[in-house]
Amino acid sequence: MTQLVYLVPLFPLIGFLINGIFWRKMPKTAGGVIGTLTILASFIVSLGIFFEVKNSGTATMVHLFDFINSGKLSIPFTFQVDALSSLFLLIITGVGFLIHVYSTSYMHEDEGMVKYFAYLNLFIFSMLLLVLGGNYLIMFIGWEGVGLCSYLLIGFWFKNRDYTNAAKKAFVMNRIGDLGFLVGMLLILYTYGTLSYQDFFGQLKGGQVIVSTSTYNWIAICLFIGAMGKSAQIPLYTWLPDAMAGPTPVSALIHAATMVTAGIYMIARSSALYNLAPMAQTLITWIGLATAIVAATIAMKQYDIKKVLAYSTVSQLGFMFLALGVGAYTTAVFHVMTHAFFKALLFLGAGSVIHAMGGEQDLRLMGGLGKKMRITQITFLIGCLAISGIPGFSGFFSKDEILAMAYAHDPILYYLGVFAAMMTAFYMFRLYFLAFTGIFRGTHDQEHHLHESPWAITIPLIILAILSVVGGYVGLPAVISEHHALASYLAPVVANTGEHHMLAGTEWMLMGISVSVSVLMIIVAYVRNKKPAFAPNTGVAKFLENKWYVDELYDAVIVRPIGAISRLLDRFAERAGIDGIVNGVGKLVGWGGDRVRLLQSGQVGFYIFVMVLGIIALFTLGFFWIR
Amino acid sequence: MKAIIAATISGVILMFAGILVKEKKNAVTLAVILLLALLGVNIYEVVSTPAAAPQAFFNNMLRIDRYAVWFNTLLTGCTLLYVLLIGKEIAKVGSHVAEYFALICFILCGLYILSGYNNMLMLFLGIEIISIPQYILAGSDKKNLKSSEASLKYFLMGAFSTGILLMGITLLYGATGSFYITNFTFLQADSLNVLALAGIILVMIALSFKVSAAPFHMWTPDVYDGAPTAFTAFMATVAKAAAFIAFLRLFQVAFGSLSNSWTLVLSVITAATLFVGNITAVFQQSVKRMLAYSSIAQAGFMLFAVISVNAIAWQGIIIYAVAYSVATIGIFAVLLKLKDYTYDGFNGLAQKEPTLAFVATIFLLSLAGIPLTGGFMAKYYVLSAAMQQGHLMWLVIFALLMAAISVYYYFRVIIAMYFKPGNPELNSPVTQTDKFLLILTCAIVLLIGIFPQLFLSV
Amino acid sequence: MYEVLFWFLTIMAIGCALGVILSRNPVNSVLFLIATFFAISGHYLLLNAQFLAVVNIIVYAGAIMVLFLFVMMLMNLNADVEPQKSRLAQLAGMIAGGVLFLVILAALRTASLSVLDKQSNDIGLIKNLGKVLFTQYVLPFEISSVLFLSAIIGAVVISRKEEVHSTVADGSVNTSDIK
Amino acid sequence: MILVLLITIPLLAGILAFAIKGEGVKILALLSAMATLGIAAYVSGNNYNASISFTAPWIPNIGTQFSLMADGMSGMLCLLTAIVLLVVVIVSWNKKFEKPNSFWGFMLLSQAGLMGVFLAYDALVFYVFWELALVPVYFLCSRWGGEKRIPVTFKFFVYTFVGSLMMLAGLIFLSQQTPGANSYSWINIVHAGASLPPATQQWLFWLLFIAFAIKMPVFPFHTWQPDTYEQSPTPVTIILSALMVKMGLYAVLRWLLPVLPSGVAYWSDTVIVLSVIGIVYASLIAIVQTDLKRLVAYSSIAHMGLMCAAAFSANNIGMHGIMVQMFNHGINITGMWLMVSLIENRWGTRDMSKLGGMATAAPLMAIALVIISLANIALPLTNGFVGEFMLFNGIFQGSSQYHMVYMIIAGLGVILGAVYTLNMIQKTAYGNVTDMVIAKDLSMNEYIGVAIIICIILFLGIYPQPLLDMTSGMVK
Amino acid sequence: MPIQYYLFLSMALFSIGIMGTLMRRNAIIIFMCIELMLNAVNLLLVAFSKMYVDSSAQIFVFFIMVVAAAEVAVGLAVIVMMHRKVHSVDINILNRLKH
Repeated sequence: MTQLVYLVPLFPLIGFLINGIFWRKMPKTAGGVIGTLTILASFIVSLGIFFEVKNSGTATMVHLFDFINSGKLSIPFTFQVDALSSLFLLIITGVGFLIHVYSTSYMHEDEGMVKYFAYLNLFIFSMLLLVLGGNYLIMFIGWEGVGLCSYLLIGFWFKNRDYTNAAKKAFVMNRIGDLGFLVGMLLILYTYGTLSYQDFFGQLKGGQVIVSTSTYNWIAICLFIGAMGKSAQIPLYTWLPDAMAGPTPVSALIHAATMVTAGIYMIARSSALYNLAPMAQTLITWIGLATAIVAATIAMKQYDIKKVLAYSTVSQLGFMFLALGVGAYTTAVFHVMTHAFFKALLFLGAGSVIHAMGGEQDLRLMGGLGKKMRITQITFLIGCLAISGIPGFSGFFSKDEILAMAYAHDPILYYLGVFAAMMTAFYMFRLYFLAFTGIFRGTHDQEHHLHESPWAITIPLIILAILSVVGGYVGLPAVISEHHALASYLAPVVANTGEHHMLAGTEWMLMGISVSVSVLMIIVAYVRNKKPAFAPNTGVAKFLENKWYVDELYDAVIVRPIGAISRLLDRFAERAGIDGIVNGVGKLVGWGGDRVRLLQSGQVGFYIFVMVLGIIALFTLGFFWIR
Repeated sequence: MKAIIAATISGVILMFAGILVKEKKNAVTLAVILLLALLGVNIYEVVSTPAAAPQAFFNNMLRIDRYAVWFNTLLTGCTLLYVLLIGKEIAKVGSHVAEYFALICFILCGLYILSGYNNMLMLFLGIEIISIPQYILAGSDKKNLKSSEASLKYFLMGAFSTGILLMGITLLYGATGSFYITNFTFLQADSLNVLALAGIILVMIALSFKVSAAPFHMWTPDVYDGAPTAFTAFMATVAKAAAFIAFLRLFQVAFGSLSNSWTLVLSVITAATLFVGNITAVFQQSVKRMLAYSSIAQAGFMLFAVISVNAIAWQGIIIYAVAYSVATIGIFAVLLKLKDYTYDGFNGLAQKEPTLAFVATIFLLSLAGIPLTGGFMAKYYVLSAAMQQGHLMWLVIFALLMAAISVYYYFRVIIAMYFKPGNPELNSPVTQTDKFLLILTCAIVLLIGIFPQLFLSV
Repeated sequence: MYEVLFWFLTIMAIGCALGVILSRNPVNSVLFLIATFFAISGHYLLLNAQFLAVVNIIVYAGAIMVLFLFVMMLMNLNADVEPQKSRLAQLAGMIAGGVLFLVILAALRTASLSVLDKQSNDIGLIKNLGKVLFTQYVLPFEISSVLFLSAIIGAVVISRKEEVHSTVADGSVNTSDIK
Repeated sequence: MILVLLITIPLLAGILAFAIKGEGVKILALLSAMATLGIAAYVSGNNYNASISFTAPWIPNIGTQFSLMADGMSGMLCLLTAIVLLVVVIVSWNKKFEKPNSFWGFMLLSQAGLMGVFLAYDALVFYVFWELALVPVYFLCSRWGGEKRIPVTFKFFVYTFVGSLMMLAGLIFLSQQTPGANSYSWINIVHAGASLPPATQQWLFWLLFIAFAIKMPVFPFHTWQPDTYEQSPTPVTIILSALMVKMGLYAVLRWLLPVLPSGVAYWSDTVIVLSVIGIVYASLIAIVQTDLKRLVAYSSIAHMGLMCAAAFSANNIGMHGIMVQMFNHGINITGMWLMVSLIENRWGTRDMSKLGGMATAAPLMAIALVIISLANIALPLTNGFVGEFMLFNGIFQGSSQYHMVYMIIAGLGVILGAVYTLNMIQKTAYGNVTDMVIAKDLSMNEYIGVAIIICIILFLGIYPQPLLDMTSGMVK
Repeated sequence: MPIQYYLFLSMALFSIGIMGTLMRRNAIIIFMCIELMLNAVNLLLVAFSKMYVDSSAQIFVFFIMVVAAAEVAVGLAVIVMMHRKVHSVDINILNRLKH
């Protein structure tokens, strides 16, 4: 089965090609069905692979063809199937399939539906390349590929200038990160002469190449810059909230469940490297934590339902990086998985809401939707509980594990993490209460149209809701079960480092603290949003609503100066400067010609005079200069 | 030697024909026939001259080798081409058509002397033989004041330069006691007599005047501009080539071993020539005057052959003289078809007379030195000769920059012809014969550019 | 005697030459030039070039200068005052000529040349010269005929009046508006 | 002999074209282009490990022979030339040029010149073709170009001509250092140049390099380019930017790096710094351009800068990358120009502020534009990526002390490239439809042309190995 | 008598001739000054002839005279032609050809 791994990306590719080539002529439904079925097929294959890997536990290399072969540089197009990639395959195809199903309904009204599915399939294909690649370059291909798809999907409604701006921003920010990734890759190539995971990690472990820690750090940091872009970490996170311009399922798939976790995947994949790079790890830890907190604060004051979720995603990604930073790789992957479930759920739920609201996304104009949309409400609530880390839901297990690992690393991290988690609970439930409870605040027309979404939307919601609950049980905390199913599954590839065996009591206490603050915040959220009043925000709240003014800051510090410099260069350096010099030489020749011409006065006496002067000069030269 | 006699006889025949032949057309025909005969004699000389050593004539007054007769042959060919292309226009200059051709034959005679002289007296006579007819030709359009002015200017300055030349020759004689250039080779480079050095410099200056090198070039634009266009074409080409071969011969054969003492002086002359010629040509409004300046610029390139004392220089001057002459004669032939000699006069020629525009383009490309035209090979040879000297790289680079400037004024004509609208007035209709001859000329230009060795086969 | 003659002739030559260039009247210039030629002929005699001395008188002073004088009279140029160059131009010309003289002098100052012996020889006699001219120099002698032919043609071409009377061609302005 | 055909077919077809009246000349051009492509494909396909050469005597007394050689690099560039010309012919099929016979005649002549440049194995032959490629292009630009064409193309001509002349001086000098001072053969030039003392190589370097730098163009020598591209008719712009700039790079690889090793080593840092500055500089300027042609022109400068930097990094992978990228950039930039010309044709303007809505009005065009643009910014799985990756790798592993810094600054071009390219897509393809002159999607011939480009982009993006194999022999 | 004397005399005459060409406006006088230059040359040649006891220099002088005569013929013809048109032999009016 693992040898058939190429089928996994192949199906979406076929789907993409069919939809992409015939997008103008194909009926919408057919496009949706083809798109969905191909992902289903991939999912089935992925399942097979997953279980085979689970049984064998070994990594398999599937060599497809030579991609780049130049002298010492040999980069084959190879897939590596092991526990990590197979798990991600499952998440991607699984969640992806559900979102495809959801989309068949959600996008049905849109004229570009076939195109949409083509993009979606292409995205799945790229994402699969990313996780399947047997070396960094293949990963990079997928890495940029998902960036492209993200760009295309964010700008899906291309007539809207803001949307296309958002798409552009996403792409460019990703590219900044990609440059870091590229430099990282080149550093690896430079140092080790290979990009293949096996060779690279083998050499890292074997220590054939003696390098200093700073080299490790540099490689790790460069790769991490790539992850910053893709996984929306400070300072490259601002694209993600803007990316909500795309259709909601896209947000669910790309900007919550899969693409943004690519950074986590990559670092988890490179755990062998990061273990050797303490400085990079510290950096990751703090950046992750900062992201988690900053994004959470912003999320608390957003009114756009998708923006809240977007910042929540950023914040959760911050958690994952916190985990990576403290060496808890499997924990991070664990959180990726649970987060994929509940965040997809939340986004799809939000999509359902938006669908019902006729495109309205402002929380201030919602309220009381639960009455009309029971399934959506319940599944959404499950999602909220999961993300808030309420025991029994998947988020609890993964997040708690992160916090525990952080505590083990440094208690400060733990407290700050709990602070972020606390805010998570608050903003999620603020969202929930604002949208689903209370009275409807929208227009009468909208109220009239409120309805539960069709089955194609609700079924994925239900499935994801179930997963959001049970998903956590693959990684029970140590105090409950010694057998961490996920950790043991991933063990051949990646394992947590620095396992500090905590006392059971301590662990219980940590859980207790985090759960209780979350519950407390839910209550606070309920109280504050029971009868919401939307006065304009002031002070800190306004600061938060305006996202710390980071966009404005970037605009002032980076975007505008670059524009200004470009304009200056264009006008002065280019036209007046360099071209001016070139043209000036031409003009000088012309001017000189005009002057020298005047010597030709027409007076033969003057001509003879010049001749005599010439004779004198040449005589002087010939006699007194040479001799 | 036979060529000198033949040229003289041709001249005399034409001179008398001036009295006998009344029809202008017949004079042209006679001139063509005589030039063909002259060409035949030259070719016979090429065949009969042994390749190895030069033949001495009349107590070593002349030493004619295969190279010299080949040079003569090619330039006689150019003259023939010139008469074929421009003969009709020569006939329009004035009433003494046959006499003009006689003068042309005498100039050829001077050329033959200058390519083979071995005595300074012969040099002096040769220079005078090519100069005096030129004074006359320049002033031959008596209806035109400019022509007379050109003639007088040329004459005064020419006579002045003759004085300089003679003083140079005298000083050289004072240093060596001989007029034979082969005897000058006994001059020692390390202990060079000041008289000899002064003589060399003065002769160099006089010859620079004849080849219109700066700062002794100032007659050139005025004379070439003022002279009847039909004769400018000849003066700027074959007559100038004759002065060049004299220059080259003297400085290679006689002073080659002394090159250290005069290279710098000549380099300065060369640089100045290139600079003045090119930069002044840029701002001209009249194509004819531009061509006059361009001939100065081209002379700058030909001086490279004189500076470089090596075998390539000999080849360079031959190829340069021929390529430059053919292209210049061609462009003058086109110019003569037009009423208006300004750049604007060329506007839209490509639409009206595509053949004329096309051949003019090829000629101009050749003058600019674009590959596959003769001009490129010519520049190539002289530059590579100079580079073989080793220490003249700066001059070569300077020359190349100037060559780039030359593109400016040559291409202005092309731009006018092809890219500007207009309806140029023609002097006379372009006949099939004209077209054929022009295309033939064009083919020669390309042939020189592609297979230069055909012109160097001796 | 020789020295006295030499210095006399030298001073005469230079003085008359200066007279040529300094006298205002063109006719005076011609006369000064003829005097210069006589002085030079005198030098020829001192240098045993008897034939040349004679030829110089006949050809130069006799034929050529008479031709000049003739032309000048023809043109009615015997006016006392003819247009002069500006003082500046004259000064510049003077300085340029002077500098040239000094430069050449400085250059040739070190020329190592023998002293002429006063012994007279007969190479300058017409017999010797004739021999050399018609043996060694026969070719130039013949070739110079070409020069004369050219000059003849020149005289014909240039001096003979055109049949068609002067029309304004090539944009040139009519001659009458030139002073 | 087959190499001679590569030159003579377009040459003769070009000359013949002048004699044909009317639009029928396109058929001749098409036939010639196809025939050339066939031969070029055969030559380059044949060249995996061997090279073909042809030698005929030319001018023996100056030591030059009409000597041609096609190894992987030459074959590849000939193939590129043939492909590009074919695409140009196909896409311009319905375009009416004034005096079509001269237009296509000059196009074919320039192709002949380019083929000659890429095949020449003798320095003088190389120089001759170098100029020969230029002259028809000059006529094309000046005759069929935009409003300011005459001064602009004239500047272009003189500018490149100055460089060429410097190169000529350098080549003559080199040939005089060969045994017997009498050979222009590549191998002799290389031996002669490499054995020169370093000091000589150092000044000689500039004589040769300036010509190539102007052609590529490298940073301070580039100002002819945007103007010329802007003013030229698009088929000519394609020839210029897809092929003629490659002449510069090709010349660096063939006639500079092996010839003057010490000179190159001495100046490589300078050149890399210039190139790297050029990348950032051109990219920044591209951001503020509103004219599509100028934008693409600056993007081309940035791309060539990258290749140039890699060329001087003295690294095999980088070299191999250049080979790949020369081809790919040729294809991509052809695609870009095609799109620009199609846009201009449909909207009647190249001003981006007046464009928009292509994705609605002409979706096929929009797709093509997006794909080609993405290839232009080297997205993985398009052909641009492999080359650029190898180039970056080459610069990164370069021999210079600051190799990493160079690479990182050059890498900024990747980001800035994304900015201006996406700007362009946004302004042309997205948004609402603005006034169109002709509201029509791709016509059949345009479709074929664009499809060829896109197929190559994708094929070589996914499977670049054929291209790598073709040129692997070049990397020593 | 040192030959330098003749050299210097000749040079002086030569320079005076040059000065004359520079200082005068009358074409005929300029021409005469050129003749003066030629005579300076002739004088020097004759002096050298004596020094080397070689008659060829004297032959040369002879030829110079011959050529000078021919030149005078042409030159005066040109001047006369000019005079016929502009009624002047002033070289300053020769200025239609310039720049």
